[in-house]
Amino acid sequence: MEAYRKVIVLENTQLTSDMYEMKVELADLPQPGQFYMLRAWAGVPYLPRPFSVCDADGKSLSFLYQKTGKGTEIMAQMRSGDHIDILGPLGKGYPLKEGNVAIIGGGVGIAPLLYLAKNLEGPVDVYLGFKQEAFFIERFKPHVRQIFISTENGSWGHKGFVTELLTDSYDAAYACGNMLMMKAVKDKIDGLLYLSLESHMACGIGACLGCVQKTAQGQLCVCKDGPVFESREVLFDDY
Amino acid sequence: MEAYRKVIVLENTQLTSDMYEMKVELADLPQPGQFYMLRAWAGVPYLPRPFSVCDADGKSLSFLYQKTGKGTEIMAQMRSGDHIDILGPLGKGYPLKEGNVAIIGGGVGIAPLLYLAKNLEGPVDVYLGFKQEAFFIERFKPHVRQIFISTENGSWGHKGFVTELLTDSYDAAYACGNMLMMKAVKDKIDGLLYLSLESHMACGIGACLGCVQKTAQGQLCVCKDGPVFESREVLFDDY
Amino acid sequence: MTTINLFGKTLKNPVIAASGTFGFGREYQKYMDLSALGGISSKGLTWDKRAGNSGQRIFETASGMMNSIGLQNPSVLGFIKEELPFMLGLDTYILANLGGSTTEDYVRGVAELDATAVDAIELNISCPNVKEGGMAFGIRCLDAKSIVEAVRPFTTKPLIVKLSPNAEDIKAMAYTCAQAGADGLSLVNTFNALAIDIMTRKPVFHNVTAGLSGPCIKPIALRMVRDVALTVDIPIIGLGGITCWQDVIEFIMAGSTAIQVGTANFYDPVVMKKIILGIENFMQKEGIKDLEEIRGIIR
Amino acid sequence: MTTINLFGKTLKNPVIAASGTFGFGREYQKYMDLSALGGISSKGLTWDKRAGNSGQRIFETASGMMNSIGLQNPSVLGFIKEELPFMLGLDTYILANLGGSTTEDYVRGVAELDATAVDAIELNISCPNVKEGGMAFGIRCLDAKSIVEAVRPFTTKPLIVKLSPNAEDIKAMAYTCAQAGADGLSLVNTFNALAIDIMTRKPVFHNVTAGLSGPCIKPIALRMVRDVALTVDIPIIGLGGITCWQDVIEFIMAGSTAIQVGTANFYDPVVMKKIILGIENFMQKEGIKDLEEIRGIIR
Ligand SMILES: Cc1cc2nc3c(=O)[nH]c(=O)nc-3n(C[C@H](O)[C@H](O)[C@H](O)COP(=O)(O)OP(=O)(O)OC[C@H]3O[C@@H](n4cnc5c(N)ncnc54)[C@H](O)[C@@H]3O)c2cc1C
Ligand SMILES: Cc1cc2nc3c(=O)[nH]c(=O)nc-3n(C[C@H](O)[C@H](O)[C@H](O)COP(=O)(O)OP(=O)(O)OC[C@H]3O[C@@H](n4cnc5c(N)ncnc54)[C@H](O)[C@@H]3O)c2cc1C
Ligand SMILES: Cc1cc2nc3c(=O)[nH]c(=O)nc-3n(C[C@H](O)[C@H](O)[C@H](O)COP(=O)(O)O)c2cc1C
Ligand SMILES: Cc1cc2nc3c(=O)[nH]c(=O)nc-3n(C[C@H](O)[C@H](O)[C@H](O)COP(=O)(O)O)c2cc1C
Ligand code: FES
Ligand code: FES
Repeated sequence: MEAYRKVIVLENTQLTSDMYEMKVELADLPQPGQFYMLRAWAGVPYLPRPFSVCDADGKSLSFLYQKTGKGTEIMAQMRSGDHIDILGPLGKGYPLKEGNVAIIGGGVGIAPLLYLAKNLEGPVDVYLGFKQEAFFIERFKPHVRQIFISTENGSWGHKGFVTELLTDSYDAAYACGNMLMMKAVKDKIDGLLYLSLESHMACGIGACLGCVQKTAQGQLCVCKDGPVFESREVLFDDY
Repeated sequence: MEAYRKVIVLENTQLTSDMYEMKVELADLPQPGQFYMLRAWAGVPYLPRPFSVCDADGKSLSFLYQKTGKGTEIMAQMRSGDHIDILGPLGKGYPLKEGNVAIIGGGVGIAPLLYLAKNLEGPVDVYLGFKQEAFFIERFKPHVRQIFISTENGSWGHKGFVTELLTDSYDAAYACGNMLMMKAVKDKIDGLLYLSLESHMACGIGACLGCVQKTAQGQLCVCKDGPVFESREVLFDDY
Repeated sequence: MTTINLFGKTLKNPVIAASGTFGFGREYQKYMDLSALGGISSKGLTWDKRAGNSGQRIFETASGMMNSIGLQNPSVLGFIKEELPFMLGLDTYILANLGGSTTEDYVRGVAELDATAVDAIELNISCPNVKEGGMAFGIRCLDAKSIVEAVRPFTTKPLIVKLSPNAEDIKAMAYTCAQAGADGLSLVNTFNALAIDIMTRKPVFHNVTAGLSGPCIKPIALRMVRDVALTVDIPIIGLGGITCWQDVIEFIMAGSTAIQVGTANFYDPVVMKKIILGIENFMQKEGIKDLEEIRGIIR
Repeated sequence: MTTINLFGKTLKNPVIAASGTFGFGREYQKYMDLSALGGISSKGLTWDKRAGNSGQRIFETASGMMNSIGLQNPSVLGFIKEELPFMLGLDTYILANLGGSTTEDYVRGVAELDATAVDAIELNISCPNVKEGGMAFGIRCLDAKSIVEAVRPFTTKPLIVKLSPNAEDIKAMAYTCAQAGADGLSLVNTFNALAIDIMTRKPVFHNVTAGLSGPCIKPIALRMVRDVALTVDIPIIGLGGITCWQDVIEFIMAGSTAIQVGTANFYDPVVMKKIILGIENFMQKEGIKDLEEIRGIIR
């Protein structure tokens, strides 16, 4: 029977003004794109929070996270040796395709993409878009053919959105970021494209129906039926 | 203007199965018997918790505490380098009397008594009553004439209550413990006796009227008018 | 012995999964032996299949959460066909939770469910009454009375009415429902609440208000359970913010025969397993042979 | 400019200390400049001096607390003699919070307070009506109406009625009080709640139930403030679980002219100072010149 597991924090490193990477001791080898529910509290916040697998090596698991609210603030204060409760791996990850592949990530949306890049066979091009501070670029280098970077303020790479650099010349593409960016990617890529969606979650396991996404097949749970969906399935009418 | 101060935990040591001592960096020199409101949380628990000054040396302050509920459980998990919010010193401490003095403490009620013993001039006899596990005895030795110990199970010292060892032969006496023990002390000591009372507190500063104690002078706030009261003032009718 | 008697049936323990927080049980199979539960209340059903509400559906508050799921469900008939067989395969007490916006829908739903093997029907009267301007059936006694009286002839199964804490007078509401033919009452449903996104200057939820649940509501829910227990003689299923066995004992002492666990399942999918164990240990330590010994001892 | 206009007077900001959580201000002098506050509502006063309730008075809950202080206070006349001079020495808006168990006590209290320099009278109608079997005046509209109409002739000062969230129908209650002559409404008071000590098998409080306050109630309080703001045209002072400036903005967007901070003062005695600063910053960043621009924008 599965349950929340108490794991030890090995490292918790600040990468930029608000981005952190937390490494925990855990021997799982999840699929790229899957996520875990994390909980380092028992009151305020109350509910666990979903985080994508950013890296895994069979001994430890990494999460890349942005400090945006109460939960991630508590996480940012954790030190090695602290404990955190974790449920997963959850959801359906990215199907691994062969051939020329593009990976497109925006801001914290790059979280699941490093582990994806590591697991893909074919030549991988990575498109990373940031607001101001770029990060994690060195980590991608060993696993990819080319890296395209943009920042909104032009401090690194192309000034503007990373989708402006993207070409529709791949056998498959994978994206993760906010809904507006995903929509822009979808508009550019006609072929096979997988999107990792976000939603406000309570349970993470398909029980609360809080995280539903309108799709061609009706309302699906981002947590159980996703978070990865084929782009043609996703209806963007709320955006 | 006063306010909660964020202080660093220097040490947090487990003394028995449920007793801990936390040392924080703080240059205060409070009166013996005064207390602080402590807070290492912001949701559940919500309210701060009162703890007596157990020791102070002008550079650091110690609290002796028993793990009994949610707040003290969180405190017990803290490590050196962590931060805790602290308000105080609060309340009125023990008046320091000269001459032969007795100090009587029960269980965690010995918390304010070490710092009191250190600050008293005259020969001090200490009476410490425990349930099963005795603790802190070595810490008293340098500062007192004699130590009387009892445990309810007889594992150390007299088997029974420490009040059974107490004689009414002192110029002044000081007690801290649960209400039943304080009542027993009061029944034994006819002379000058100071009791440190407990009560459920919300504010710690005299605003909520949650901590009142019936006294000869009417309802007084344990936090503002106490926690130390002359035994003749205290009306024990709720017990 | 944690067993309890509910409407003549024996439940292994008083712990029932609350409607809408446990789906139809399937999702929790990985996390616990569902047959160890006292019972399961199904996701709220309506006569017609519903897609639920648009926009954000979940929002967290201090020690609680707000939800605006909007009764997304496969319809009564869809439930009977797709979900009920699985639930009936479990060795636990099954409640079918039924909502509706018109009297006709409630009546049709009850009639269909009566023909199934569910153990009891839990009538959720917190749904807006579309014919009467959208105020929920569970606010005013007369509205609740009309629904309970309307459905009562259509089932011989235990009929549990799930009360809303937004009722004008929870005692009068309980009394009215009992008089109108309810065999039992469950309370509380979620509290009507509001959250505002100050940056967009809009309510967080498309529907403006949403339902508050979780530990934050427990002290109020517990008070209401006692109020109701002192008012009616039929069995009460207490709920609202239960997260641990201590909470369960409080609800039983306040007068509940059984209890339900809702939001806490999201915090920890195995929380009910832990709660059941905790109740067992408590009973042993306190020498309680039957929970009836402590039920309602807070007068 | 955080200033607001309340009944024709200018308050420095909308932040008022809630009754019963701030004494008569004295205790907080050490922690902040009291004149920086928008206002202070006095500890609840009654005609006769009261010793308050016996037994435990404070109990903590998930993100909240229950209290059973029982209106311990020095009486209206004691207040006027011993406490009011200090409060009037502050440069802030002073509300005298008045409770009572009989109509006569309310009338006498209002008449005495009218003769003082307090800025407004805040009528606490959550007290039990001893003549009518102990149900609080604030539950049913007719009871509230009778009190408000009875006291109205005895003062020309702004009369604020403080509503109980336990009211049967908060909108009807607000409407009734406005019709009966209230110049403003404050809401909410504490929620009636229960806590049980499972080891002693007794309620935690001698009075069995007690009042719940703190962050846990905020989503419900906020919903009620909007409900009331959409019902009446008189100024509303919103409160219930406010702990930070974001909460204040929510309450203003829901329709409050001013707000009160209660339980949060116990968490942090300087919380209102921080809140005022936060409001200032928010207004600057968002280019808000007057809080009226955002008041009640959540319809
Ligand atoms: C499948 C999935 C995978 C995710 N992976 C990552 C990841 O790898 N790294 C990362 O930094 N974040 C990830 N997120 C988002 C992350 O869950 C939220 O940032 C986090 O819950 C915020 O918690 P908080 O308590 O700090 O913020 P809160 O105080 O709860 O809210 C702060 C802000 O975050 C938003 N938010 C809250 N919860 C969610 C949520 N579940 N989804 C989206 N937005 C939310 C709120 O609307 C608000 O704007 C993922 C979300 C999902 C659904
Ligand atoms: C002036 C004063 C000085 C104190 N000094 C010390 C000290 O030096 N060391 C120490 O260990 N404890 C001390 N206490 C008691 C301490 O405040 C409580 O043990 C603590 O608040 C429990 O918090 P909790 O969250 O762990 O427990 P909770 O979960 O809040 O409750 C656990 C148990 O503690 C009891 N309790 C809770 N709050 C109080 C309170 N304010 N007073 C008494 N009992 C309470 C509850 O009734 C319950 O039985 C003092 C109390 C006062 C009033
Ligand atoms: C996400 C969610 C969905 C819910 N759906 C239903 C429902 O369909 N029918 C119903 O009667 N109650 C529903 N409820 C209410 C719960 O069954 C329960 O009454 C309420 O949440 C209070 O209990 P709790 O605090 O333990 O969660 C729902 C609650 C939540 C949180
Ligand atoms: C300890 C305490 C004492 C209170 N005393 C009074 C009172 O005398 N009169 C009154 O109208 N409200 C009283 N209240 C209610 C508060 O003024 C306020 O309405 C309520 O606590 C909700 O706000 P909060 O969540 O910010 O505390 C009291 C609240 C507390 C916690
Ligand atoms: S988060 Fe509960 S169904 Fe997806
Ligand atoms: S704790 Fe608030 S008055 Fe003493």
